[in-house]
Amino acid sequence: MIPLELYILLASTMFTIGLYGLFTQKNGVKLMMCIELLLNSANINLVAFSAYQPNVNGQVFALFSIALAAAEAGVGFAILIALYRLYGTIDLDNINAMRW
Amino acid sequence: MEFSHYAPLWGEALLTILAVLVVLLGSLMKNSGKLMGYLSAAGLVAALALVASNLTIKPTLFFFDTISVDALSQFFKVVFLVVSLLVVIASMSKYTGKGADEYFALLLFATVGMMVVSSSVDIITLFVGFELASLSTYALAAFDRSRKNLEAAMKYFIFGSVASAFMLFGFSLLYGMAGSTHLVDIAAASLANFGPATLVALLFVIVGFGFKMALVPFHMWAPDTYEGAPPLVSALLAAGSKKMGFVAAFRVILIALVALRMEWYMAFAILAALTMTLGNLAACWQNNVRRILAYSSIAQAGYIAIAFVVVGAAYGAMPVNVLNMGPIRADQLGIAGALLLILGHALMKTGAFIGTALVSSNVSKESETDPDDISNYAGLAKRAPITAFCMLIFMFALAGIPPTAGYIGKFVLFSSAIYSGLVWLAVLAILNSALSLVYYLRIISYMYLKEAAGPKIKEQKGYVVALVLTLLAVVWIGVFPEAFINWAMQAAAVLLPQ
Amino acid sequence: MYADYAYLIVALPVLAFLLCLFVGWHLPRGGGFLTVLATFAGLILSLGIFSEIYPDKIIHQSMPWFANFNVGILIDPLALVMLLMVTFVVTLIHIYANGYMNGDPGAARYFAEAALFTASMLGLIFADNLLQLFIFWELVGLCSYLLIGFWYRKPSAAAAAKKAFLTTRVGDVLFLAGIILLYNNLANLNLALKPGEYLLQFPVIYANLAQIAPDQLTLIALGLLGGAVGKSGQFPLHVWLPDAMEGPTTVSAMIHAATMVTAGVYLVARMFPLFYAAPHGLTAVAAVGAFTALFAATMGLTSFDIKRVLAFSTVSQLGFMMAGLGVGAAVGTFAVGVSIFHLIGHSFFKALLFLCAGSVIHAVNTNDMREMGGVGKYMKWTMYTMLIGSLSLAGFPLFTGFFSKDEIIVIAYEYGTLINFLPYIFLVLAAVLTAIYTFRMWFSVFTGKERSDYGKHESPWVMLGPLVILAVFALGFGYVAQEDFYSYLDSNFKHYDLDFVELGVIGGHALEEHVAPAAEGEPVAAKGEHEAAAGEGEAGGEEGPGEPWYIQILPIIVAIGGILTAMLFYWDKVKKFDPSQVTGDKDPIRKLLLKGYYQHEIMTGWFAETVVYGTALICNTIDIKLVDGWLNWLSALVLGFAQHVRKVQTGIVQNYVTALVLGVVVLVVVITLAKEVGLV
Amino acid sequence: MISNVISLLIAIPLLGAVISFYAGTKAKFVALIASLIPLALSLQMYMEFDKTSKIMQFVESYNWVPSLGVKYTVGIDGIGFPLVLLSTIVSVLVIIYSWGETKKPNQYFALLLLNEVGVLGVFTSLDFFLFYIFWEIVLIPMFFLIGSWGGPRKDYAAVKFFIYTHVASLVMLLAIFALYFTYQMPDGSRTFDMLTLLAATADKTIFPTSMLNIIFAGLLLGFLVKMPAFPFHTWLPDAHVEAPTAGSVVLAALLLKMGGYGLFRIILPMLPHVDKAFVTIIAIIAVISIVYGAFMALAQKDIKKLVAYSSVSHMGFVTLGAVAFTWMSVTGAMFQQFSHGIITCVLFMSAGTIQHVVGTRVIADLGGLADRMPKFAVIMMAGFMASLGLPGMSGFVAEFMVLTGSFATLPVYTMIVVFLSIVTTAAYHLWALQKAMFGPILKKYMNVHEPHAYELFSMAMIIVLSLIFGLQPGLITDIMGTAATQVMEPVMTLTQMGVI
Repeated sequence: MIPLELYILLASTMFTIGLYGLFTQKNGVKLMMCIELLLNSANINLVAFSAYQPNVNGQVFALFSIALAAAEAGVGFAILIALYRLYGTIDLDNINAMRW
Repeated sequence: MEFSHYAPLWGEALLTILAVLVVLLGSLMKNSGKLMGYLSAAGLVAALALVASNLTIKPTLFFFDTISVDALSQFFKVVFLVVSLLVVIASMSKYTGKGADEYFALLLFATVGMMVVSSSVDIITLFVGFELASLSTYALAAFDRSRKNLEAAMKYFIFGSVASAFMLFGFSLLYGMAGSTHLVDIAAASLANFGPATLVALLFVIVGFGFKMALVPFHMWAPDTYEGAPPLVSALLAAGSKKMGFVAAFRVILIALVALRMEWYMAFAILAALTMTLGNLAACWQNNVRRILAYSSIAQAGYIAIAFVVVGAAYGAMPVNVLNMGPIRADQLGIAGALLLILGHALMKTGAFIGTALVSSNVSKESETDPDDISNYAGLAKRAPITAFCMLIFMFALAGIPPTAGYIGKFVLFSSAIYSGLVWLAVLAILNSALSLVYYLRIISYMYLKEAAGPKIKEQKGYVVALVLTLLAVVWIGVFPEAFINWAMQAAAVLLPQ
Repeated sequence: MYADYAYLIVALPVLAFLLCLFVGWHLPRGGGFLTVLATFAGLILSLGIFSEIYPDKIIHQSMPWFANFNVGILIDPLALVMLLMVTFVVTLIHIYANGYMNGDPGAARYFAEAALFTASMLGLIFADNLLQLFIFWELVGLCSYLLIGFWYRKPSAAAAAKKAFLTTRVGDVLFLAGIILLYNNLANLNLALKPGEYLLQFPVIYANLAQIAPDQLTLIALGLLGGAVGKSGQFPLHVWLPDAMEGPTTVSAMIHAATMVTAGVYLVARMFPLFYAAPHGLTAVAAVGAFTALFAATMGLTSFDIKRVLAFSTVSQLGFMMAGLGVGAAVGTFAVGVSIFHLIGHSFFKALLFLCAGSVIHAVNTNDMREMGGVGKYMKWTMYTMLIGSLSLAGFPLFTGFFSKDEIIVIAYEYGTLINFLPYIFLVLAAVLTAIYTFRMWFSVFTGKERSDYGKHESPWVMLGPLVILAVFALGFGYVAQEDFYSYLDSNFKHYDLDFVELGVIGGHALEEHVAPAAEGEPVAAKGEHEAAAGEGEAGGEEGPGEPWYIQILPIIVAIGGILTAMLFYWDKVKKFDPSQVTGDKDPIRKLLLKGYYQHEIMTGWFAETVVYGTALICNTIDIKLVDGWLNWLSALVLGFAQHVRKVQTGIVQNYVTALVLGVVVLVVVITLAKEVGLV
Repeated sequence: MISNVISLLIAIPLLGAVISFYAGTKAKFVALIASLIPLALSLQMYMEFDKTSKIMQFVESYNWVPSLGVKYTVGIDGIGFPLVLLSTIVSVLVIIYSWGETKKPNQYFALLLLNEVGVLGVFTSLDFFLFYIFWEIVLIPMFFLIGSWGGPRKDYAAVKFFIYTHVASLVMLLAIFALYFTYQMPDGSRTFDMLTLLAATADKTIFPTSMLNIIFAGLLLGFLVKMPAFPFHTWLPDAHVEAPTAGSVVLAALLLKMGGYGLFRIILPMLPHVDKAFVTIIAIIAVISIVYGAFMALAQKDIKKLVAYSSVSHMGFVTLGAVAFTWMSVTGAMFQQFSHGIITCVLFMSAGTIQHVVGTRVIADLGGLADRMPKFAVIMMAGFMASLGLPGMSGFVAEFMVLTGSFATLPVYTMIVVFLSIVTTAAYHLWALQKAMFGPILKKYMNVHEPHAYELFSMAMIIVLSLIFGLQPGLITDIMGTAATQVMEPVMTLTQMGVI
């Protein structure tokens, strides 16, 4: 069976990719996707761990977090749409009226 | 397992039901804003009563030991409920028309989320509650859909999601290490086998909570959001969800990650020092009052974070008789101080933000200047005497001038720092609170020493009631701290191995 | 029974002061009569006391004040004669002032201040402890400030007042230092004081002098001398005296004749035992006195302002008195009698002279002698009374001044034979000059032709009356009173528990090895007589010193010679020389004298305005730049830093996330490093 | 004998403040009454006060925050009582002096009364917690007095005053913590009780010298800044120059005394147990303050600033006398507190009167005012004379006692003071007096007139007081003498005194 390290490696890679995306991307939607990457990397961890544990808490946890991620995406997109309505763009670099 | 067994949780239950009810009713009946307001206010009062009914309850566990009702949770629940109540009261004179139901419902959900966090001893429930609170507040931050609102909400959302993602990742590592999601098990495991993964987990968790607590450098969202969100929501964020971060951090870091004491001692020493200094420095130059308050609450978070350092430093110190109530340790004193400051700060900040809400709501819509600009506060003493006076007291309280809640909190907290030998930190904190006077006095002198900048302001009932209540609470705690200190002590005891 | 009311001597003038101050405005002549009455009552009381305690009793009353100080009244011969003199002369001056100040809008204020002045002086005289003496001493200073600045609208007057106060204050500082030293020295003795005894009481001081370390005694003596120098306008603190002429002439009369300036001499006389016991104490006194006597006389020669001439003569005469006390090193307490006798006599004829001058000025409306001349034709009374005064001042035989000054010169000679001749030489020269400038003044005022047209009338009787009375005393007092006076005052210190021989040993006046340092260049020949003199040191003068005849008559020659010289220069009838032949205007010495040895330039111009005020300005700069500066600098630094800190908040959310991650990284690094180093 | 008299003393002005805040234009009457009652009370206390006993009198003690060992304990002895008297007297006179205040009179008088509350609290509280609260409360009314009635640079001055002194008191607070946590009551509990803690500092086993030094330094800083002593004095001139007259008076007459009070109550009992170097340090600070203050005053152009620096100089005598630590010097220093408190009032009032009668305070622009306002001139001159230490006025007695007493232990410093400060002091007083009052009246001032009767009255009252205490110092020095002997002895706790 696949050793745990590989899962963790995968998860960490995903996490890193997500972070990289967060640093580099301007587009709101892409940022949302990066965030999803982060969350799901965590989910992979959870599931993988729980596979090596007697209990299933990890998978339960993963289910919860998936649901929450969905809700979060909902809220996020709502905000982005509203933004788009007002600003006509979702390029987040231009949205920095409040600073310093 | 009969119904009354869950009595300690009726508060949460009530609010959840109420929230749903509010949404339903709101969608059924037109312009029911006022009613919703009264409903949620009543619900909060009831919940407060329920929580208060067993204030210093012995720790009792529910739902497969994932929820623990104890003095600590009750303390924070009271804080959250009081804050929400004040916000609701204030909101009742602002959100009356369409959409009010959603507003109040979200507010109630957020409250429930915080309450859940405050009493969860299992990382799953903790995460769920955390997200519940966050999601509702994301929505609230955008509620008025003005440009600023949306920018604020956007930043808050992105930063928050990232942070919670970090936290989740950290949790996953913890689970992997411990094989359990119960904090106690995690504590045991981390004491047993201690790997670098645990350190990563710790830091990721700190990121998650630090985001809520707005510790530098996880604070970046806070100024923008507090400035941009609807003022009353800012109140909720600064006073409520920020404190949620603290309670979560207390439970997870102090209990679960006790093995990494030295690490988080280091981490929080740095974070606390950074936070209070940068917060105060940045606040000096702001012209937007809400931004000033935002930075000030960042600084306050820095003070509160001292508690972690104190605990780390005084960990395992032999029980010595610090106070005249049985053997109590410096770390307990520290946490108690933090709790007092949390309570005080929750009140002061709620009050202050409600005050800004009142002022900005009276700035004519077509005026070019930013409604929260400090110039709108010139001569407030004449234009809105009650508000000005309350704000005055809140400013002095935040600056830690006796006899106010803010003073008592700082008093106990800093004294604990001295007691556990962290003189450098105490000195830094004190220099900071001196520095903070620069901007507090600036606001005060605008309100009281400048000539009036505009016509008299109409002080709506809701705002005034909320302000005065807060004022009374702040002063009351300052003058008769005894009860609160004892309470905080008991709450703190929960976190520490007896 | 008079003794029980002694306090009234001070209380009544104070009352008069209050009355004049508050209701004087509504009274005729500003209520001057109140002041006169108060002082006169003082005179009566003093006479009564005199009749009670003469010749061999003293009065001592005392009550506790605060901490361990007391207030009290001590009337011994020394104080008594002073009381009599002051009350008498001041009464006359006040009477005169009623005429002189008539019609001045500030008359009430004048009499109030004058009354307070009198009160302070009297209080100073019969104080029974040094602190009380100092307090009244200061009050005298205050009153002189008020009176000199009486015409405060005149900037020069205001300035003169300030100068007087500050200059005397310099002396007072030394005085205070002396008191502090003395107090602490006495306190360190841990004396067992009887109830009613206090450390600073004169009897206590006298009784315990011997136990104080000699060097301490010298310091104390110098301190007290400093005070005396300040008040009595001795060199170098005499600068305020000539300026003090800004006040009304009556004020000058009071300050110069009866009250203020004599305080210094009185202090030295009062503390004579201490000076006697202090090594070099009296030497210093003698040096200061003798030098001042000559120094001031030279300035008196050249001044054209009639009042300034008198002022300088006062300084010079005070120099005589000081020297008289100073030479007490040789003749013991006898010197006190001599010097105080001169003080009394001087107060008579100097008051007389001032009042005459006032009378002249009153008529002529100028102080400048160059604009007078021939005044005698119109002011017979003034002329002749002033002549008496001048003769007395010049020391013409059988006038008061002759007896007193002559005696000082004689004992100065005695001092010379034993210790050092310098004082004697200085004093003799001073005597010559005194005679010259006195008659220079008299001649150029009353004789010759009128050099300007001025009010030609005699002064009213209310002014002349006092002149006549004073003239009588200036004429006769010395001849009548000398012997009794000496013996009476010589008995002064017998009332206290004192042993002058012992003190002399401490002070080094009795034995050669002690004398040697005290007497620079002492003639070897004198050694023989030395023990003798030291032996009779205590009871110096009873049977009169036995000097050779030429010493005895030298003063007479000096006086008459001086007067003749003045005649030849200034009396048109017998004029032989013209002053300008002797010294041209270009003459540097003349210039130096006219400029008063550039005292003003040095003291005020250089010291006060440059050194002191300069220091102040430097302090000010330091305060602004440094003491306060670092604060502003710090705040600027912090706030400037804050400016940069807030720039971190770029407003772009991605950067925020970056910051977050960076934060994590930093934490990881720091913590791991810390663990490596073993910090945690 | 009224029970709880001290609490009444503190409560009545507080009540008065609230009432007069709502009394509108009637405020001044309220304020006058609310300040007269405490005066009456304190005089009553003076009658009942036992001048010879060394124990705390009129003590009240209630539990306040038992869990922290905080008590509401107030009481007075010879150290505190004269200052209580001073506060009540000065408050009344200040209120009378500012009778004509027209700008927001209700707030003005309310703040004055609040000030009285604060200082009375400081002078009477025997519990560090309480003490600190009052200590801080005082800042607030003064901040507003300066800030809203002040001159052109009022904002700067107010903020500087607030922050500067606040930092100092925070340092003091840290030191208090250290005391608090180091000492345990016999039953293991902690206490903020002032006398108990001070008594404990004598115990080397509890407070090793090394530690006590630090605590001592912290407390000392707090007090020296309030005094203020060189080099912490720079907040004072700014505050004074900008503050309204009444503000300056209260500031100089009462607030500065808090620092001195701290010296006597807290510093001196610890002095014997700390490093001896402190004596030298404090003495040097004192001497510099005296001399430097005098020279600074000499350099000032603004008469009010001159007076401000004279305060620095005069308060230096308090420090000197205190640190010299002989019976006479300490008594003298206490008396200097009292007398300076009285005298400085008339100085600042004169400056204020000149300001609003003539319109400028720049000495160079003044001249010949005595011509137009003789009564005022007399009073002002009397005040200045009192301030330069003229015998017969209270100032002389105080300074004489300080100098005479200090010489025993600090001869050199004392002599430096004597020689450098006395003449300088006289110089700047007389110089200002001459420039402002004497000489020919300037054209532009031909139509100035005497100030209002109430101003003259309050100033005259002060002169009278200064005379009374100058001629009969025993009235108050007896009390202080007892206090001084008591300061020399080890501290007695309230329980040892048998008061509670």
